[in-house]
Formats: sequence, structure tokens, C-alpha cells
Amino acid sequence: ADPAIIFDLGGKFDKSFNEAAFNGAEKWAKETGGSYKELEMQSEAQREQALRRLAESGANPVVMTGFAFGDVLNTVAPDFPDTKFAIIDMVVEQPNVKSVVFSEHEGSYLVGMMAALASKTGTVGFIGGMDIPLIRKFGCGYAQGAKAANPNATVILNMTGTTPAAWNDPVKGAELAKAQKSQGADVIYAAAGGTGIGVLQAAADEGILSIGVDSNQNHLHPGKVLTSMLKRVDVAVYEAFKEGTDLKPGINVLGLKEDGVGYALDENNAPLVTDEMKAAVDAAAEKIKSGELVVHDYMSDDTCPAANF
Amino acid sequence: MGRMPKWADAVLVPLLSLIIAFVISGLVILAIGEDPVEALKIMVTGALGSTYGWGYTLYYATNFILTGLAVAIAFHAGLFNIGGEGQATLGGLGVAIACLMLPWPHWSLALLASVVLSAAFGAAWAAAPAWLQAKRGSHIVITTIMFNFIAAALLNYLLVNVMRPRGQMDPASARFPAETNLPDLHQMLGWFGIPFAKGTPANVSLFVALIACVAVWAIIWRTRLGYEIRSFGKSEKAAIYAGISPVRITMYAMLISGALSGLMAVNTVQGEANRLLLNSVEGAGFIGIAVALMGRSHPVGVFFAALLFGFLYQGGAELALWTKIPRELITVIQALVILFTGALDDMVRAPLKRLFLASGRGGQ
Amino acid sequence: MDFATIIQILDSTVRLATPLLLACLAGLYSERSGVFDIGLEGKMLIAAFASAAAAAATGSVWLGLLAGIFASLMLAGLHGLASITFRGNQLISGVAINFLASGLTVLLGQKWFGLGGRTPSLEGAARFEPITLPFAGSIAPVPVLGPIYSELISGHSILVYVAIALVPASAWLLYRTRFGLRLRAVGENPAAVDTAGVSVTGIRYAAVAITGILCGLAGAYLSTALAAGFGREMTAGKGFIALAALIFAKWRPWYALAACMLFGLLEAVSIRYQSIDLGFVMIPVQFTQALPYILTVVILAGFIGKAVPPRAGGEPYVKER
Amino acid sequence: MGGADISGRQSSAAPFAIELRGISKAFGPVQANKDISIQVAKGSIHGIIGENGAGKSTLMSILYGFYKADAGEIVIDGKVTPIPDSQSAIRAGIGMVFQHFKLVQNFTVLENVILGAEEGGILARSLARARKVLADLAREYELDVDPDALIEDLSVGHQQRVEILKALYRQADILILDEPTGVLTPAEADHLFRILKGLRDQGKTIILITHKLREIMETTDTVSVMRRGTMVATVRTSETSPEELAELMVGRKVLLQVEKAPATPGKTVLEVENLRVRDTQGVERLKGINLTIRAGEILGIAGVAGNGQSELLEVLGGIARGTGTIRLNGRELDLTGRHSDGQSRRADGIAHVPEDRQVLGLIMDFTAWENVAFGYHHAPEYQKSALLMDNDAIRADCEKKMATFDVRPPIPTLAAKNFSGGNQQKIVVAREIERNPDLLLVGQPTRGVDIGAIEFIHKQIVALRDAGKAVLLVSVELDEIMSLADRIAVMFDGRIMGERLPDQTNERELGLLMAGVSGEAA
Ligand SMILES: Nc1ncnc2c1ncn2[C@@H]1O[C@H](COP(=O)(O)OP(=O)(O)OP(=O)(O)O)[C@@H](O)[C@H]1O
Ligand SMILES: Nc1ncnc2c1ncn2[C@@H]1O[C@H](COP(=O)(O)OP(=O)(O)OP(=O)(O)O)[C@@H](O)[C@H]1O
Ligand SMILES: [Mg+2]
Ligand SMILES: [Mg+2]
Repeated sequence: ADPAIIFDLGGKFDKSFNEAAFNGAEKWAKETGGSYKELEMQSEAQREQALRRLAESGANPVVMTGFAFGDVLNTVAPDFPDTKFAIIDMVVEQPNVKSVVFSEHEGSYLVGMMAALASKTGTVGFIGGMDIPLIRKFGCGYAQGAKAANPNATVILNMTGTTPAAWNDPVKGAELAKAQKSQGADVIYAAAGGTGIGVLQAAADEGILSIGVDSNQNHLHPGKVLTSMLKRVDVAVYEAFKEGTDLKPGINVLGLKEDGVGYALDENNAPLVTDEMKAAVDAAAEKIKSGELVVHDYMSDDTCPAANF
Repeated sequence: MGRMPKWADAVLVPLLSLIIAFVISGLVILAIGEDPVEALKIMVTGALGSTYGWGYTLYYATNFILTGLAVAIAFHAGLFNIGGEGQATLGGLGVAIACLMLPWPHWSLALLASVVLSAAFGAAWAAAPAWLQAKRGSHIVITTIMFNFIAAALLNYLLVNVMRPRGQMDPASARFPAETNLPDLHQMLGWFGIPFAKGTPANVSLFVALIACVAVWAIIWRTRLGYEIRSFGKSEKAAIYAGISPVRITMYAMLISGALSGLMAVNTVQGEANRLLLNSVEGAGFIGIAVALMGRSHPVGVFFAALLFGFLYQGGAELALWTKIPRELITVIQALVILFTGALDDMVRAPLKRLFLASGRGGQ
Repeated sequence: MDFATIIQILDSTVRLATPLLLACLAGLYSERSGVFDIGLEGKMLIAAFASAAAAAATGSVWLGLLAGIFASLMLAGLHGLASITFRGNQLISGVAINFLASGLTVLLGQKWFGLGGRTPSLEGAARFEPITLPFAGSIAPVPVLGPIYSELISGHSILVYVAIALVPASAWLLYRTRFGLRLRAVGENPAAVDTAGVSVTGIRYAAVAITGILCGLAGAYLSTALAAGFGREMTAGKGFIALAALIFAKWRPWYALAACMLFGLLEAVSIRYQSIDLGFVMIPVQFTQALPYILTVVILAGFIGKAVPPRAGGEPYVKER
Repeated sequence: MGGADISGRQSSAAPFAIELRGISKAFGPVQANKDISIQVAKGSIHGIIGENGAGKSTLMSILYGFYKADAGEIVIDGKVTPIPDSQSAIRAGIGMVFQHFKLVQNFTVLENVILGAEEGGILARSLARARKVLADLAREYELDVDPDALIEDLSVGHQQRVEILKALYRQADILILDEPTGVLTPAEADHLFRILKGLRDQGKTIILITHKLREIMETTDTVSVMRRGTMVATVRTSETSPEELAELMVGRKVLLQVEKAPATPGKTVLEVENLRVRDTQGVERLKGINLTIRAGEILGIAGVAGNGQSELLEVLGGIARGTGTIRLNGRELDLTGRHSDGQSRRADGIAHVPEDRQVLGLIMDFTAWENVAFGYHHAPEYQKSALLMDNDAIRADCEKKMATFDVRPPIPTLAAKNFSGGNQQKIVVAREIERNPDLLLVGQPTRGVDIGAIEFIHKQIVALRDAGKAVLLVSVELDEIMSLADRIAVMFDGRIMGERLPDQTNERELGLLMAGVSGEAA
């Protein structure tokens, strides 16, 4: 049976999360020559519909991106015991479901360090899409990293909006970036979907640095994006597709250790990342991998030691 | 007689307009390199070809009936309520409170409570713009738009900081107890031995919407309040002459309108999601404007317009599910349907009128 | 709040107010002629898309601008056709145009660029760059006036200056010219214009066309000056805010400037100050984000009297019923 | 048929200023004009009369290019001149003053005058020229208005002058006036006719539509009569009489004089003491009104429009608020509180035929039967239950009222806007009079209504009085007041200038009172 993937409401070309998933699926298709089925959500009520229809059509495994599927999957999965499901960003405890969650706080910690190290002003910024727990998790990790690299660092945390438009408002993203710059920030991390495009653009226009998210966004403005916090959704999807019907159920936490998150280094940002920075960040990464350093996960207790939400 | 018969105006004109809209939609599909006939087939079978499809079509239609009625009744009072989004958002809050507040023994009681609370919350959210319009002359179009944004912010705050169970990732409320889950059409029709697809979201709220249709019809055309609302909507000056208080009518019309918008949440929040999500309204408040306008603000018209939009929503979903056609095609089709049936209808009506007039003369 | 911060907030205000101002003036022409237009949002959106797409394809922002204006004009023409020629419901037509733009932009964008409705990022000549006014550099060190001139007044894209220049220009056109007289008359009492031997249809189409052009400017500004490319739904409700500003401004050009600046300022402030820590209580970000809207309502209720729209607004002109 | 060989003051050899040949026009199924032909001589005043809905306005709108005729041709000065739009009409030297003025309310007089006749793209020049021309015209024809005043601040009389000025500014040789005196005071009307005669004497041609036979007799040279879309006759004014014209118009004999028995007033029904009212701008419009009306009596309020009559009706009818005391049958009425609205007034036994039937008295989009319940929708006989109205009962009642009041067509489901002005008025009058109120307020009951309907409405008002009810009649038509009222009070500037008995006064005395010259001086 062909595998299938369902993208969340942002759409598969969101330049970050869903697009990473799409890239993973494409990579699998290219490598194996196989074909897969794909769907994009357009409304909340369709989640269940999409899941059921795909499962009924024989697709196996069915991969979905985004925590919002969790609830529905819980009710659908038992109805299709022979179908394997994989869900990204959420834990669903069912015998035929593989749950893939990322330790975004760890990746964000690393880019937070890098931001603080690259900053000349000692002020770094974070722009989230909407004030929801997942985004706070990003922001909290980032703030911890920045404070670790420079205890005196100031971290400005902003959210774009409260309506779904918040994920797709590059203009507001740009304006927020400019506002943060005027408050002294010279490195800004965007975790805001399509809004982030505007953040990166404004940072490039204003001559400050930005940090991309989910996919490697360094190429968007070569020499002006400090790095990107990689969340290997592509790998997760690729792996799930590759495992095929033999998909192993259970919870999969992908952190630094599992190479599930990380930071991007390529020819586009090589001139920006000094050896000292790289050394410091890599050292922290090692400590995290070894468990010597524990980055606080906002979602574990809804608090953040390094930032106020 | 050389006059266009009523049925032609009520049925023939919209039908022809609809056909034009679909033909142009077909051209758009051709233009993006897909097969329009195939697309139409998928839409029709997907939305109407099975009880499964109907289950979704009716689910969406339920939302649109309620928001359409909300806009319609405000229109009758000469008020343009663009605030359906916000009122439905607040209605969702009402539903969530109703369902989480008490351990309801049976869904019917829970339904009663959520109907009351969602309507009350929706009405409350409409009350402020209504009062400002009536007393301060603040333009209701602006204030209701503003209240949409404010509602979104309020809900965002409540879901993230107050109602979200600790440790849950979603900005959503806790799941409602199973006792509050509303029976869907599969269950309900099952009681009468009628088979209906399982797992579709259409639920008992559909009947709430139908009752609302009848109630709105009765209010507008059979009660004194409705008479006063219509009078006020046609002429404020004349209404005052007749002793109808503008403040009172503005308030009542908007309260009813807000309550109807709020009721929509029973369908989405309690009937479908079983918890309060950040964006459960999903633009239905705006679709309600189109539905009301297309339905000429008459409950029967609203019902059919809502059904049409339900069909477009579900058919479009199927299209996106099974073809490479982007989901935005549906938005374009909706736009064309609204345009041709709602704004360009005279393009069809005028020649038709002439035709009838000519045939009437010829026949004499 | 120090002086530099004030300048920065005002600078942000100007940027944020510009698309509102262009759209608001756009709406002003149409509505002054008696054609209500809730399709400003859609026209802006399609212009934003067309100008970004054309700029990406040709590398010239000016061609992009033309394309944006053209696309917006097409929708304006459609609105004119529905509400002037076919005497349709202007609200419905506006709603339909918003839907149409929202769907078409993504549909075409996906077909052409395959980026999910987004256009490629624009660079260099495909974007409007900020203009540095003469002496901006040399005046900058002068206290107070220096920053005001070099940071606040200088350094915006050409469209910002165009938008601001359009305010006096519109006021002049509206109140000092024959066209303006007829335009205002047709929105108040089309029968008066008709019986004076002037074509109501002609004037209304002209007004609607101006609306199209200005919405084109607004959209182009969004995607080629403020941002560097189009993203789906990138107007994010600005058309509706512009409409609110128009009502706020009582359909007058100078008031429109003030109203749009006010909305821009409210947004700039809410962007600048997100969560406010009052020590004993933390004002949540959602509150500051809702603040511009709350303040709008408060101002509307408290300070602005009843806004009387053009008397013939919203009604198609029919002489034979 | 029309088109008789009549040529007014000029010899029949000269070309006619206007000749219409075989004009037809249908609005959907309504045939408003059927094969109409008339000829109007240059330099004459030509009257057109006819019942409501006879097609007069339609015909003139065609001549002015506002409507397009289905068939027929227009000949101006002997040349066939197609007039597809108003622009062509203006070019052909035609000017029209519509029944409902075509003025932009929030523009100045100057702006209204130059609209459509501007010179060049910039206004300043046109305005300067117009100012000069207006000054000249004002001198020449006694047509002075403040060129910088806003139209909405002008009285209707002045607004009409603006309309005439508009036409003259465009150098019209032919001037059409559609019911110009419907809203004018007698003095204003006299003034208008002086102007019209002056214009005629300068060689201009004037077409005058009116329902008032007196005006026809006094002003016109020739007169055409229309009935149901056709032209039934054209006669020389000097060779006809009002009675003949009335009969031509309606197709039967019409009583032009009100027949009524002497009043037998009973106990006092309405007492008004020191009544004061301010408008929304805070200007005092009623400055201490005192009056009483007794049962079986009609009190007529005469006065130039805008001297507080409207406010008086509004306050009594529960539309406006005021201070002072109003007692109805000895009981004091609420003037400011919850019981000062129209509903309470109706419950108290006051019925109100408002001055403006189209704006206040009717909902034009409602059907006739819905309008029959308007204001009385709380009446017990219209209710089916505590919640629901009894629409069948209202419809039945409507049919009954339409029959008694001879409303045509007697179709309860027809929208109010589709009735002619006279029949609209009958619906309002039927609704209010049939309530059998203790006090009936009537404002301008016959404005724009044809003589057949006037006769009928007057009869109804007198009948109500004879049934022992009190009537407050406000009218700017002195004729109407003189013939209907049992007592006349004249209002000026928010005050009652004096009271007279109709048989002990005359138009001159009343006219002086109306102009604010107090009783003693007069
Ligand atoms: N715009 C219109 N659409 C449809 N029917 C119309 C229109 N104008 C007039 N009519 C109808 O045409 C007929 C003639 O109307 P018109 O206004 O010419 O009458 P009129 O003689 O001027 O009456 P009045 O004395 O009341 O002014 C009437 O039956 C009227 O209802
Ligand atoms: N059959 C019809 N269909 C649509 N509209 C109509 C019809 N008949 C009349 N009307 C409208 O109703 C109006 C009233 O008709 P009519 O011209 O007879 O009265 P009127 O004389 O203009 O009123 P007034 O008494 O104020 O002078 C007309 O101006 C016309 O616009
Ligand atoms: Mg007439
Ligand atoms: Mg008339």
C-alpha cells in the first residue's frame, strides 16, 4: 500500500514545518520511486474525515503533521487496527500509532546561544506566531540558551497575533522585527510560519541577523540569516515512509541526541558563524546529548525559568 | 399577464445564475489545467452521492444556516452585523462552560444548557455594538469588526492561560465528558431504522438550526417584534411615528442575531470537536453574510443558500482530497456563486423579464 | 519613553498607516460616489499578488506596480459592473470580490510558482527601496529635528510619499474641481446629477476606477515595499480596517489621514509593547494585541458623533423601477 | 384625442415651442402614457392636469429625457429633436423643476446651480461666474436666494427657486414645473406665478402641472387634461371653467366646495398650555403654545411651513418631546417619559395623519395590509395570541377599509409604493380615521392629491367631526383651512399669533398674521 501524508492547515508550502514534512516525503519518493498520497487540511472538521478516508482507501502508513490531529487520531486509530499511523508533534497512545515529538527546546537553546554570541548589543529577539504552548516552548528554550551564553543578555519575546492570520502575516512579522531592532535586538529568531518570512526579510533589510526555523532557511537571505533551528520533520516523515507497513508504534522523542533537532550550518551562513561560536554551541550540544545539561521544557510544567510569558 | 411570474424570480433566476457561475468555474478549472467535468463529478458524488457526503454537507450547512439567519435578522432591522465570527467564538465559550460546568446525566440536558449558554454568550457579545449603535451612533459595521478581533484575543487568552488542561499542547479546552456528546445523524436515524453513514459530523444541531429557521420566520413575519423590526429596518423615521423605539429594536434585533451566531457553536464545539478549539468558527460568520444575502434574508432562502454552501464546502474538500486541485479553487467557486446569484442576478433577470413581457404581450 | 523610541514608533506608524491610507482613500472615492465597497481587502490582495508576481517575473518593481494596478482595476470593474450596470447588491459584490481575490491569488500563484501561493522573494530592482531624502545624512546629528527628518520623514519607499501626497490631492480634486463636485453630488443625489445632464454611470465608473488604482497602490506597497513578495492572505484584514478608518473619517480626505495614522499608531504601539509588566500584574499579550481594536471602539463611542454616509450610498441608481 | 389645434397667445402659423407626437410609455405592465400628442405655443403657459397616476409626470420626464419613450417623437421649434437623455433636453433649451426636487442637500446653492453646467475642470471660475449670473437673475425675476446657503437649510420655497435658477442658468427657453405649489405657502405660490408670468412675457414657454384648478384658471393660457395615460382634451383656459375641467379629469361631477353643517362643539378634548419644544440642534421651535379643541370641532392651524406646525403635530403625536402641559379629556399626557411615544398617544385616543405620508405615515416597501396595521400593530383585534399577530384579520380589515375609502386598486397585497400619491394618502387616512379617535391630528391631508381624492378626504374629516370628535388640522393651504376649519389659529415663529373664525376673517388678514404681523396691528 502507498503511504499517505496529511498536512496541517498551514499548507505544505509554509516554508517551514509542513514544507519540511513535504520534503521528507519527496525525498522518499525520489529514492524509492514510490508514490504517496497527500492531503491538505482546510477545516477543523475535515481532520477526522481525511484520516478515515485515507485509512479506508488502504493507505498505510498514514502520517500527519501537527498536534491538532492528536485528538482525532485517538478516536480514529482504534477503528483501523490494521493501519499504521504516525503523528508528528503530539503523543497519541494507541497500539498502531507512532508518535514523533521533537525537543524543540533543545534546538532553540542552541540557536539562542548562537544568537547571544553573535549579538553585539546583548539584546536578542524572538518572534512567535501565536501565544500557544508549543511556541512558548521554542521561546523558552531560546531564552535559556541566550542567557547561558551571556547571562546579561536581554531577550525580547513577541507574538504575532491571536487569529489564524498570525501565521501568515509577513508584514506584521517585519514590523515586529523592526520594533525589536529599535529596542536593540540585533539577532531575531522567528518561529511563526509564513510570518517568519517577513521577519527574515526585515532583518536582512535592516542589516541585522535572523534565525530561521524548522527547515533550513539560511538560503533565503545568504549571509544574513545567522542559522536555522532545524526540526527534522523531513527525517521523521522519511523514516515513517521507509518503515512502511512495519512502522513501529510507540513514542519517539527526537532531540539533539537523536539528531531530530539542531542548527543549520552551510555555505550561506558560514561567514557568520565564527569558530568560537561553533565550538561553544557544539560543546553545549554535547552536554545536552549526554544529559549533563538539561534544557527546561516549557510544556512540562507551563513555566519558564528564563522568560516571562 | 406580461409580468414575470413569482416562481421565475424565485427559482429560475437563481438557477440560471448558478449555472453561469458553475460554467465560469469550469473555465477556471480548465485554465489551471484540470478537467472540470471530472471535478464536478467528484464534488457532487463527494458531497451528495452518499449519506457520508451528506453528513458533512449538512454539518457545514448547519453552521451556515445559523450564521445566515443571524445576519438576515439584523438585515431586517437595517443593521449589518459583520460580527458573526466573534459572536460564534463567544458562543463556543458558552458551550464549553455549559459542557464542563456540570456532570450532565444525558446529552439532551447538556444540549439544553449549551443552547442557552451559547445563545446568551453570543447575544452578550452583540449587545455592546448594538448598544453603542443605538445610543451613541457608533457605526455597527466598525464595532462588530472590532469585536471579532477582540473575541479572538479573548479566546486565545482563555484557551492558553485558563482553560487549557496542564501539559496539553493544544490551545484547547479539556475534552467534554462523553455524556455531553451529541448524537450524530447515524445514531439518530438509527433510532428509526434508517441507515446513515457513521462518523460524519452532522448531528442533532441540524435540528436546532431547522427550528431556528422556523422560529426566525415566525418572529419576522408573525410577531409584533418582527413587524417592528421590519418597520424599523425600512424606515427609522416612520418607526418612530408608529411608536417603535429605535433603541429597543436595535437591541432586540442584535441580541437575536448574536444569539443565533452563538448557537452555531453547539454544532462545531459540542457536536463535532467535543472541546473548544482556537478557531472553531472558521469563517462561518463571514459565509453567513453571503448566505443571508443570497437567501434574500428569508429563512427559506437562507436554508437553501446554506445547503449550497455546505455542498461547496464538502464537495471542495473532496476535490482537494482526491485531486491536485488546490483547495482555493473552492473559494473561487464560492466567490463566483455569490457574485452571480447575489450581485449580478440582474444580468439574468432583466432579459428574462423582457422575455416574459414579450411573450405576455404576444399572447394577448 | 525616550525621544528615540517615539521616533521609532512614529516611523513604524507611517509604514503601517500607508497601506491603510491608500485603501482608505480608495474607498473614499467609491463611497463618495455612492458605491459602497467592502471589497477593498480583495482588491488590495490581488494587487499585492499581481505586483509581486510581475516583479518577480520581470525583475522590475515598476512593471509590478502596473500589474498590481491592472489586477485591482479588473476587480474594481467587476464591482462596477455588478453595482452600477446591473444594479446588484453592493455588499454582496464586495463580499464576492474578497473571496475571489483570496482564492485566485493562491490558485494562480500555485500554478505559476508552485510555492503554495507564495511568490518568490523579491530582491533589488524588483522591490521598492527606501528613499533617502536630500541632506538626511547631514542633518541627522542635529538634535530633535535631525532624527525627525532623517529617520521619520526620510527613508520610506516612494509609495509612502505618494500616499501622503494623495491626501491634499484628493481634497483638492474633491472640493475644487468639476469632477469632484459631480462625484460628491452623485453620491448624495444621483437624480440631481442625472437631471443636470451628467451621466451617473460615467461618474460612478470613474470613481470605482480610481478606487481600483489606489487599491492597486496599496497592494503593491504591501508586497513589494513592506514585504518582499506575496504570501497568501497577506492583507490580513487591512481592507476592513481601512473601511473602519473611512467611516471614522466621515468620508473626508484629511480626516482619513488622521484616522489611518491613528490606527497605524495604535498598531505600532501594540507591536512595540506586547506584554506589559505592571509589577503586581502582567498584562497579557492578547490584551495589548486587542488594544487597538478596543481603543477604536472607545474612541468611536466617546468622541466621534454619528457618521453620516453619503446619502445615496449602497443603493443602485434606478430611475425606472 | 389630444393635439387639438390650439395655440394660446400666438398665431397658429408660428411654430410651436413644443410638439409631442404619439408618445407612449409603459412601466412593465403599467401603461403610463398612451399615444399622447400635444402642442404648446411659444411664449405661453400651458397647464396639464389629471388625477394621481394619470401620467403627467411621466410625460414630462420623457420630454426632459429622464425617461425614454417607447414610441413617439418630440418636436422643438418645428424640428424633430430626439431627447435620449437630460443632456439633450438641456441642449434643446428645456429646463425642468421636478415634483421632488433634484437638489443635493448638503451642497450650496451655487454648487447646485453649476452642477452639470460647469466651465472647465476647475470650479473656482464657474462659481465666480455663477455668482454673477445669479445676482442678475435675482434682480430680473425676483429670484433671490443666498448663493452660499446650504440647500438643507433653505425652506422648500427657496429650494424651488434654486431649481428655477438652475434651469435659467442653463438658458432654458422652455420650463416645466411639476406640481410646483404642492409644498408652497400661498404667498410663495403667488410669488412663483408672478415669476412665471414674467418669464412668459420674456418669451419663455412654460408647462405647469398642478392639481389646483384655481392656479390653472389664474395662470395658464391653455390647459390639457390627462386621464389614465391618455390626453382627453386640450382647451383654451379662458374658454373653460373649473367645473368642466374637474369633470374632464375625473370623468364625473366633483364637488369643489366642502359641504358641512355648522359645528356643535361639546366638552373640551385637548388643552395645551405653554408647550415648548426644542429640535435636535437645541433651537426652540415651539415657544409656549396654548390652545384648546373641543369635541365636534375642527381647529385649523394656518401658517407658513416651518413655523412650528410640524413640531406641534410631532409632540402631540408622540414623535418629539417637549415641556409644558397637554391634557386630553382632562388627563395629563406624558411629554418626556416612557409614555410620550406614539404607542401611548394612540392608546390615549389620538390618531395622527402625518404631513409626509411617504416618510412617516407609510412604509413604502410594505404591502397595503401591513401598512393598515402600522402603529396599531398592538391592537387586540390584530392579535392571534400573546405572541403572534393575526395577519388574516389585518388583511380582512384592509380589504374593508379599501372598500370604504375607495382605494384603487383595492389589492391589499400591493406594496404602498405602487399606489399613487392620492391612494397612499387614502390608506393613511383610512387607518387613522377608522380608529375613531377622540383627537385626530392631520397634517397637509391633501398635499399632491388630486381633486377627486381631496373631495373624499375632506368629507371623511368632516364626518369625524360630526361624530363628535376633535380635529387638529394643519395645512399651508389657506383654501383648505378656510373651508374645513371651525376655528383658525395662525402660527408664526413657534407661537400662536391669533385665533379667528373662518366667516369673520379673510385671506388678507390671515396672511398678515402668518407673516408675523400681530392681530392688533392687522
Ligand atoms: N418609475 C416608475 N416605475 C413604474 N411605474 C411608474 C413609475 N413612475 C410612474 N409609474 C406609474 O405610471 C403611472 C403614471 O405615473 P405619473 O407619475 O406619471 O402620474 P402623475 O400623473 O404624475 O400622477 P400625480 O398626479 O400623482 O403626480 C402611474 O400608474 C404610476 O404608478
Ligand atoms: N407599478 C409600479 N411599479 C413600481 N413602482 C411604481 C409603480 N407605480 C408607481 N410606482 C412608484 O410609486 C410612486 C407613486 O406613484 P405616483 O407617481 O402615481 O404618485 P406621485 O404622484 O408621484 O406621489 P405624490 O403624491 O407624492 O406626488 C411613483 O413615483 C413610482 O415611482
Ligand atoms: Mg406626478
Ligand atoms: Mg404626484
